[in-house]
Amino acid sequence: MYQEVILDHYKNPHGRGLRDGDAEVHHVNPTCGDEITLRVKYDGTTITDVSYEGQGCSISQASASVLNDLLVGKELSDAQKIQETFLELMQSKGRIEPDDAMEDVLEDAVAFAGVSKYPARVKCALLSWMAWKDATAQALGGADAERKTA
Amino acid sequence: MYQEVILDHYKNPHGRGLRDGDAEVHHVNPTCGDEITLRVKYDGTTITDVSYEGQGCSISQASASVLNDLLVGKELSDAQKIQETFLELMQSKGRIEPDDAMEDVLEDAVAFAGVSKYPARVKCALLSWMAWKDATAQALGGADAERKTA
Amino acid sequence: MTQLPGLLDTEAIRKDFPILDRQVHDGRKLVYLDNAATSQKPRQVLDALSEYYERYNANVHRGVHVLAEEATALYEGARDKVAEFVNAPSRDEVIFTKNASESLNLVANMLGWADEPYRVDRETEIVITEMEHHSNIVPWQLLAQRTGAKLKWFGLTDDGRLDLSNIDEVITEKTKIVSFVLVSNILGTVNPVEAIVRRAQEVGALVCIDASQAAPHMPLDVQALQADFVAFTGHKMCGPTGIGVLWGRQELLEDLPPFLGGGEMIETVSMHSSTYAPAPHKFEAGTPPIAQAVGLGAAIDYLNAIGMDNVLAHEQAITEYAVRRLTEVPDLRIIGPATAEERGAAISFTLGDIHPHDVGQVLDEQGIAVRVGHHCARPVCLRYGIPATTRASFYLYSTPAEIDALVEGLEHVRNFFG
Amino acid sequence: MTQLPGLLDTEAIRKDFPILDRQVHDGRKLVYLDNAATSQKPRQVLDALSEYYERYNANVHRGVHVLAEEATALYEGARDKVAEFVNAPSRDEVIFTKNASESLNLVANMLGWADEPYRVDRETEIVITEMEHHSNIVPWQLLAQRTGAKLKWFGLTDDGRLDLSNIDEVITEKTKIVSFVLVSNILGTVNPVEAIVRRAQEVGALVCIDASQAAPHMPLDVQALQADFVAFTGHKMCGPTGIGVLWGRQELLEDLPPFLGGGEMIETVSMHSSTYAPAPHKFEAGTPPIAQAVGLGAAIDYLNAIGMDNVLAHEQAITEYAVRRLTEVPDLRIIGPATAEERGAAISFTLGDIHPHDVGQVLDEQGIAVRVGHHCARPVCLRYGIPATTRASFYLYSTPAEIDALVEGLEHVRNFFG
Ligand SMILES: Cc1ncc(COP(=O)(O)O)c(C=O)c1O
Ligand SMILES: Cc1ncc(COP(=O)(O)O)c(C=O)c1O
Repeated sequence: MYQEVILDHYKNPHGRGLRDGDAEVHHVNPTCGDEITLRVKYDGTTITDVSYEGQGCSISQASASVLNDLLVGKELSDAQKIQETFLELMQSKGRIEPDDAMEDVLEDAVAFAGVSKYPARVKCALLSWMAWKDATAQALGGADAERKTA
Repeated sequence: MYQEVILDHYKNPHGRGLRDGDAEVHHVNPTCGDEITLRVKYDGTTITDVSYEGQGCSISQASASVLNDLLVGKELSDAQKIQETFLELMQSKGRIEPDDAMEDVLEDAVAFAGVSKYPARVKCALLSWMAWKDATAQALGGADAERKTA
Repeated sequence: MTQLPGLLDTEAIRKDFPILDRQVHDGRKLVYLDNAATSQKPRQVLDALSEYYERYNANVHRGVHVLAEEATALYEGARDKVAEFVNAPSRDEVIFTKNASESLNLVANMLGWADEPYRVDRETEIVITEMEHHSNIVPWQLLAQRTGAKLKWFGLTDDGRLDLSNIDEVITEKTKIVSFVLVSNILGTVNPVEAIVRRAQEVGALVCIDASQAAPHMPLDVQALQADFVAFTGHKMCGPTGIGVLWGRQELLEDLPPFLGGGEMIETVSMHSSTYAPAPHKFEAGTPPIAQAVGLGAAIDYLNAIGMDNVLAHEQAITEYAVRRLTEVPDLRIIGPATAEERGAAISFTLGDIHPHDVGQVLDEQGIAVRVGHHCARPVCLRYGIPATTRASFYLYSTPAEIDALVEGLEHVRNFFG
Repeated sequence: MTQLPGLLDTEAIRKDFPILDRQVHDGRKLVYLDNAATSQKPRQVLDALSEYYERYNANVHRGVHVLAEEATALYEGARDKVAEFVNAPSRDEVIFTKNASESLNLVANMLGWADEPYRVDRETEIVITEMEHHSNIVPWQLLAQRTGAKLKWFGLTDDGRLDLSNIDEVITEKTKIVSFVLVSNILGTVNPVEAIVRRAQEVGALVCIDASQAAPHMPLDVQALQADFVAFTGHKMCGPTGIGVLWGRQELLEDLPPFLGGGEMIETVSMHSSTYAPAPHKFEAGTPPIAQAVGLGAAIDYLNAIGMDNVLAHEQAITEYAVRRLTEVPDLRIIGPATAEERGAAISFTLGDIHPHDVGQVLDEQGIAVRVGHHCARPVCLRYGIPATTRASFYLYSTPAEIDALVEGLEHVRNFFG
């Protein structure tokens, strides 16, 4: 499950650190204590920055770094599609073998396919993505702004 | 376990019916609903009567009949010895094979030896004996007069 | 051999149950007619237990090692099987307990500690029936004592059915919860759920159904029942001892407070306060009965392979035959419905004035296992003015020949004490 | 192979545990170091379970047929074994529950519903410690919330021991109950029972001891402990899941009210009121975990045959070796006592800033099963400012070679994330 790509992102996280943003959320994974504080900055519906600080396992840290890579600069609707595809992959219990189409969408994030076989770790991989979704809802004014990652 | 002697006492109980007494108790066996109302009559420390009414299985009914046979006319101290011997036999889990000495004390009551192998039935056999002990304590003024058969 | 329409292939089925080969009292074949107390277990369930312990055993949840992942998958897989078995809308509505009694106590305690609108307190009423198992009486008596709520109940008709004639006085606007048995373990009566649920819904009361004697014997559909809680127990349905189930409606489980506190049921704990995991985990404190859940899952697989409709048809045929044959025994009085309509596979009776203990003991000497006593439903004995009953109860492996043996055995009992 | 004084013949013992032969991740030998979460089960226990179900299975108590008598004798025989194992003055002081969590909740609820002098209410205080398992925290938090009592606790020293310096302020005349762990499942600390019990007795408080991590690993003598209640759990001591024990002093069990209501725990029931059976039955509502009690009895036979003194000596040798070897691993910090004195066979540690999840996962890939997380003792992690730990925990079948494998595995983890 520890693909080279994941280890690289873990050791050299992209975009780490808290910068100016439109909304900030703090999410924790109560079963293992992983934590993330994440801010989003929008220009209209374009994501201009996702900045974050956190502690946790390599999976949760690398996942935040990949998220930053993938989402910054994207239109909200594209980002949502990426997020949904990643969620689908992570909930697949190892049953999805990413194809080219999926790789086009997820890029480095396909490396997490192996993690989906480990139910205890799926939440780690999703932590930053859930935080991003939540922060976006707050920034742009949406529904479930209050929800924590269960 | 159903010795002829037991069946005889069940079908033709000795001394059944409530007569005049110095004390009356009512005991129930909550696990099976066996009940007995029992009175004792003393002349000093001589048992002049044990009368009873009740409902229950053949074992509890026959045991009351045997008790009446054995105890009426006895001195309290002799009766207590009989009661203790019977208790010992019933708690033996089938491990006591009554010898002549025991038979001298218990007479017909040795027929209950087989019952001691059946934990669920031991309480039936003891119901009237516990009631007698309790009634005696009340009649002659003793300790645990209030206790019910557990 | 007696052939009845609807019978299962008991010859094949009995091969799955090692204990049914047992001989008792020096070579008598065991005739096991005490299924309402507990059922026997098929090889398939015993194998699932052994396999669990020999290959997968680990504590569940939170583990990152192989065994922990596998044990968790097996345990949660058992929850899926139970959810499907009772047609639950969501697997998260299935709570594992240690037995039906704990399930029923769980409901009573949730309501005792709940906030409005669920809270049971001195202004409110609890409704049960006179034919409940002690496990569906005592928890409500305790709750009533401890909260000041009033406990009310439906009485029984002479032929062993619920007397619902005064339903509007029994279930009122003050009623918070109506808890009743789907199939009585002593009378065999199958109760009219719909009439009770309709009235409960009218007044906004919750409904809890004790399905301990239903789940083993007939298809169970919690959505069709329209109840809020349904409780049952594993050991009566081919499963191991030590496992019970409470199904509850999701929004209720979300709103209601926890009962037992401890590991596994928390979200986060500090010395000052704790928050709780979502249901079902909120109600499963401590290491759950893991192997037992897995065993129950295997029991459900076993029952599904036969088909619950077929189990029901078999038992109806057996029960009808048993009612017919027992009615022929002189001095025998059935306590409960005297026909096979709307009744389950447990038949209680008295035999003249021979005490049930004696009936049971003499049957036992012939290898026939029945239960005698008040069957944890003493108010029923009080209602019918009897100290106890003898109860024969059947399951998917029961045969007409066993009924015949029972009837012969009863003749012997009559001669013996005659 | 490393030879240490006091080691058991693990080669022979391991043959009794089928799962220890298992291979994981394509042919890696399983190194099971998650014994504080749950132990593995010897063949003897699995055989006892199968034999119970294949020959004796019936519901216990009240039955007059052979199987019911035999099942009852086996179940009650298991109670005798437990009573002897913990040196209980009376077998009637042994209550079977489903796990240690239920045992602890039982104590909390008995005290919440008790009359004076036991009653916990807003005038009174409850004392626990900062190193408790959630199962010995949450029940008391719930009790405190529901009664208004004040919850207090002992803190921890930097080296992982109880800070009893303020014992006279923590345990006061208002204290009704002091509940604490004998051996911590996260720190491994063995706590000084005597000092705490002495102070509790001074103020007339009851004492409840959570012996979940003690009963499996050392001789346990409830009389020597001088506690009022002792709780432990079967699955950590070679027994099945689904069975726990609460030992309680007889006069307390007589005086205190029941918790769960239902079948088996009653003396007599009418619709209007019920009376309760004497202890232990008063606290055992419903069909008990019969097979699981029998299995626990077999586990106790197994442990007794080896001898609890010998189990203790083995684990002390293993723990000493493990502490020594682990201390050699760079960046490894033991959370808890850093020596083998007064500590049990569970060792928690951190490894640089590599997250425990990653440590556990990479060890797992090598076949080594450890537990990672807060081990249901989150306040300990808060106290030491860490999100989680990695925990290796040993049992009577653990070998020095397994410690060596762990240490090698940790080297690999360091290189992997280095
Ligand atoms: C110290 C301690 N107390 C209580 C428990 C709870 O035991 P169970 O989960 O079996 O209820 C555990 C184990 O998880 C423990 O280690
Ligand atoms: C109708 C009914 N309810 C509840 C129970 C209690 O089940 P358990 O003893 O498994 O808790 C039983 C069985 O004993 C029962 O027959």
